[in-house]
Amino acid sequence: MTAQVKIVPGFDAAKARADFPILSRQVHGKPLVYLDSGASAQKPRVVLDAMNEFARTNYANVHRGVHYLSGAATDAYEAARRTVQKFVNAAREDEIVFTKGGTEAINLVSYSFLAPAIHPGDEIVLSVMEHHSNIVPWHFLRERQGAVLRWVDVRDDGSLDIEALDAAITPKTKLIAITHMSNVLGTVTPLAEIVARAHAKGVPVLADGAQGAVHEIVDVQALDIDFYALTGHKLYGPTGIGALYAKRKHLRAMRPFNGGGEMIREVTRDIVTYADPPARFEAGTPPIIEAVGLAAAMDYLSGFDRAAVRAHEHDLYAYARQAVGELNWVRVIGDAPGKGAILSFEAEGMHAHDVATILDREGVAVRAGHHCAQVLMERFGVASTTRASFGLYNNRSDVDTLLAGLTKAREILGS
Amino acid sequence: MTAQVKIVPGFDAAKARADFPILSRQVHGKPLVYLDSGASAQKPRVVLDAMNEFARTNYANVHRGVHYLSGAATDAYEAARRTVQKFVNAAREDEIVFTKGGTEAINLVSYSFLAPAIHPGDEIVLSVMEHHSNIVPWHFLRERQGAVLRWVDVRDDGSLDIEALDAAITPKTKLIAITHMSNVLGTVTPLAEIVARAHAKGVPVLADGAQGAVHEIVDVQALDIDFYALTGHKLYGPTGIGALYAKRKHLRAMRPFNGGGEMIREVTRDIVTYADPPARFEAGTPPIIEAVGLAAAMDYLSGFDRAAVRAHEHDLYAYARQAVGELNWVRVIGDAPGKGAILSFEAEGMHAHDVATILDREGVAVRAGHHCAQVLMERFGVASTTRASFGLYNNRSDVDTLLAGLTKAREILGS
Amino acid sequence: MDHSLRELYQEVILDHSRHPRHFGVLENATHKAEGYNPLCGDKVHVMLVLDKDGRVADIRFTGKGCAISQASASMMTEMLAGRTLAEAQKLMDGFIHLVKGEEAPGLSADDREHLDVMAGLSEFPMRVKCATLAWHTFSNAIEEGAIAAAEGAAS
Amino acid sequence: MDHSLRELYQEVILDHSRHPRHFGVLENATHKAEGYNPLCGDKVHVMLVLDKDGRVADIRFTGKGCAISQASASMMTEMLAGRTLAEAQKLMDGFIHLVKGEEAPGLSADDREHLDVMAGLSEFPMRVKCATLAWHTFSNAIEEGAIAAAEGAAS
Ligand SMILES: Cc1ncc(COP(=O)(O)O)c(C=O)c1O
Ligand SMILES: Cc1ncc(COP(=O)(O)O)c(C=O)c1O
Repeated sequence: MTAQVKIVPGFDAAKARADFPILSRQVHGKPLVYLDSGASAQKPRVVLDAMNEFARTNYANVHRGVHYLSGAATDAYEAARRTVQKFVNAAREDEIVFTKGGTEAINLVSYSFLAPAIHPGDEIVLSVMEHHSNIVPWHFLRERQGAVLRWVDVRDDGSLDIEALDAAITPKTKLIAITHMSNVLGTVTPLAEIVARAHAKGVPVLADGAQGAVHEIVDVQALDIDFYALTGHKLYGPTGIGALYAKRKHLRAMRPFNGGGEMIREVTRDIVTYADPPARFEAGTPPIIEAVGLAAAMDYLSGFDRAAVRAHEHDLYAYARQAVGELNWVRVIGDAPGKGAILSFEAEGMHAHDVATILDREGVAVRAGHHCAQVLMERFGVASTTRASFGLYNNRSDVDTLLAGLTKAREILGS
Repeated sequence: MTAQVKIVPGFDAAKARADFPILSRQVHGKPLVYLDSGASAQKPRVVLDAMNEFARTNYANVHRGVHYLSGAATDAYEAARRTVQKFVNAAREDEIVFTKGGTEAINLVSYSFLAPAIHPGDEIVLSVMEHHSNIVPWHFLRERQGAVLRWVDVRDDGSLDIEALDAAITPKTKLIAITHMSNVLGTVTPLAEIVARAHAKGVPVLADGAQGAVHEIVDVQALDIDFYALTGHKLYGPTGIGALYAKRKHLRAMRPFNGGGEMIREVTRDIVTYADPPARFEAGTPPIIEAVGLAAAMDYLSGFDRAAVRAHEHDLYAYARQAVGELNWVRVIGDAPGKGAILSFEAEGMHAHDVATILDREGVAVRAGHHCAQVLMERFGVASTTRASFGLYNNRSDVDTLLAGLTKAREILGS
Repeated sequence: MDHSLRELYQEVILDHSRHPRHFGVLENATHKAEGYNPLCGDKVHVMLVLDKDGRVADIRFTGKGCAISQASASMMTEMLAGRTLAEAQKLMDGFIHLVKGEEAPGLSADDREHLDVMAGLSEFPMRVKCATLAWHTFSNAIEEGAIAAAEGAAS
Repeated sequence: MDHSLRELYQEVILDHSRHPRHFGVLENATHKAEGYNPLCGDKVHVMLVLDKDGRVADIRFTGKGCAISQASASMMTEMLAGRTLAEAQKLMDGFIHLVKGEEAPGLSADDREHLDVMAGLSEFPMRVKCATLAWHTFSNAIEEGAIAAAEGAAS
């Protein structure tokens, strides 16, 4: 996990695809066409092997012993932290807190940063395209402490209305919590501009990078962002791990979230004092093997020319978007300029679940539903959509199979 | 993970040892002698293989799609929940909540069950032998809401003073939080009796089963216990996963902990309603691959005659205890009747860290420090101890190496 | 073409889903409930009139959902009308067994024939919840959905 | 017998740890700090008098810890006494390099010879923190541990 990453220019998608064992399997007798990476990405062999190898040779608990394996495991765990640091270009490794996932990373900010500062009437600015994981933690502060949620709309093409966002900031605004990339629309938000406008008014910004960290190159220093949450399982890494980047000044001022081993300085019957960040926020035995896996995933991804990966994914999206655009019975939701490779749509007279079931029989895995974004569904007046989301391993043949499946759905479900 | 478990009577320790790949490695040129299972246990091949196999063939996000892999992953995840249910003999599968570990399981009870009910002056009863993970969450309630911690002492042999516990319960007691097995002393607490006495006074009981679930057979229905927390990584399972058993009536009344996807019923701009348990407490993508690994670990452990495993571990402990007892420069801490296989001691004139370093050079992994139990250290007037903790894979030769190492430490560090 | 898909989306099912029977609001309902599938966002409202003899005198539903859930709700209302609660319960048990691909000994030959179009669901375990949503909602309406007599008609 | 262990636990180290120099409380300290290693529970207090010229006029420590941390604290106090802060900083940098097994170009030949008994630590990365605890505490005492003039003596 400390390997020097060498970047190969361009992107050989066929070669990358071969790195993913699951992609050679069949489903219902058809080759698997996995277009559900937005829900969770598949794992390359190097990630699974890194975890397996670590567990078989160097495993022990971390930060707890003076014996050899304890040292080896601690080194691997802390090296993984530096890998995350580099991945988001944080200034310091102690600005990276490991969490169980993207959701917990956001909850950590809610419980430890914002909750102690919220008074009734204080405001939190959100966009309507947030994932529930970047909504519900703020609803908690509304329910429990009287915070007010201020919603920023998206335009009809799914792009963020930055002027509306600016206008939503008031002297009572305590935080802007916004996605880096929408898991439904694919919209990529202009984080640098959002941060600039927010900071001009003294408001900190949290970005939900669950999708963004996978498809965009993140530079938290260039963005000057306060908090950036990401998750392993969408990043071709394991489940059970994510990370929060937070500015050191915030982390140092934040109170603990979970209490337990490792996050304390001293515990007596009467008092407890807390360790410095990041330990303060990593109570209990952390996801050690998963941290090793996440680092392997980030190394894997960083080993590619990421602009070329993005171009590849975007090519697939554009190819699919074009073809679907020619079907007059399909309504695409989300056409923001510069968006990521996620295609959400409604098909006339066909419910997303039925479409997905028919596609599944063709081996095509897509998602159907509200995608944990009910506020956005309401905004577009739909109960659910069908979503095809692309990963680096997809190819044009995957898109062709998807399109053939859609035609078949139309045949079966009629018009 | 749904395999029918067949139990073989007796316990073939040598055969079991061969299941653990790491145990054949060397450390500093010496065969590894792993006596740190109390901090974290090593993983058998079946656990690593189950996770690997699942990730390579059936992985997808759970509860989110109608496609084949999503169904396969959801089935595996829910089957894992039933494996945990069976492992602790819960009445219903929805009484099992997956968490990131033992620490989070306890924090979940603190945040979701107790915090909303605490008024200044309300009391929480703890024993002095608790792990920080079963202390700090309650200190939070003291710091933030004015709860009072009532400490129950242990006797000089490390056994729990049940009369003192009984006496500590007052009309203001809101919870008894107690370990099932001490990670330092090895003391096993009489949970059934504790629960009976607590319930007689209307007080619920939480057991910290991080150690207990590994070495004792847990039957939450027979115990009639309210909450039982356990963790995967000590149970020969993966990191990043644990579980909370809680009575259904408690879970149904508890408010959510983390907010995010999967734990909601409906989210709008203005309101949020929550899913039923256990989903309500599993915000975001859960540790899916880890749940599969935990189930494999439980199946592995349940495949043994567990009384025979316990007897094997206890034999090793007794053998070591006897030998160490003959050294007049060693003071053992923790001699409670019926205790588990954990040996903690102080060696005259030698600091635990120095002892552990010397043992490490002999290939022996032990832990030195306060073991996340500073309150207990204070009780016994020590800053740290050396701890050898036994797992099912240890043998008498491990103990012999430990003893030889101790003699060597005495030689090097003098008296 | 995939046989099991054709089984699932038979003409009868599609017809029910496109032209649901008993669709609409029942003004004089004695019982009602809302069913919700949080995973897909589908919703169904079931309203019914339970008469003095404990018979489903009238029943309607509204809601949005996939073909399976709409067809299932439509067929349910058709079949439940006129039954006693005990008969309804038996029908529901049978239906749930059937869509899971299990034996359904409690079903009458007539009911079985009627429900046979739903048997294809057993090949689609991910969709069973869609099919049972309306039935569970009916059950909730009976158990917890009584409407205060002032509002309701009979009972 | 393991050579690196013998290197680590040399007679000089054991002697310092059993009979620490400058052990005890300094009543007229101008600066003090507490160091704590949360992983093992070891604690060290460092107290010192900084004179008008910015020299460490006197220095003592108390605390409990392993042989390495005690010996390191003892040797540190011996070596720091009489130095200016700049000299102290240089010594500390050199020491930290040395125990990590890195080049320590800033050390004088004399200091290097003195500290050489600690060089064996580079084989024991898990124990480096034990050796540096006292030094970091000294550094904290200088940076944040000034005692109000009323209490202190000089400065
Ligand atoms: C007794 C006890 N309780 C709680 C814990 C914490 O569990 P986890 O490491 O899963 O957070 C541990 C282990 O560290 C323990 O030994
Ligand atoms: C935009 C967005 N935010 C947050 C999350 C939640 O992250 P996790 O699944 O790691 O809890 C997801 C994925 O589910 C997501 O797509």
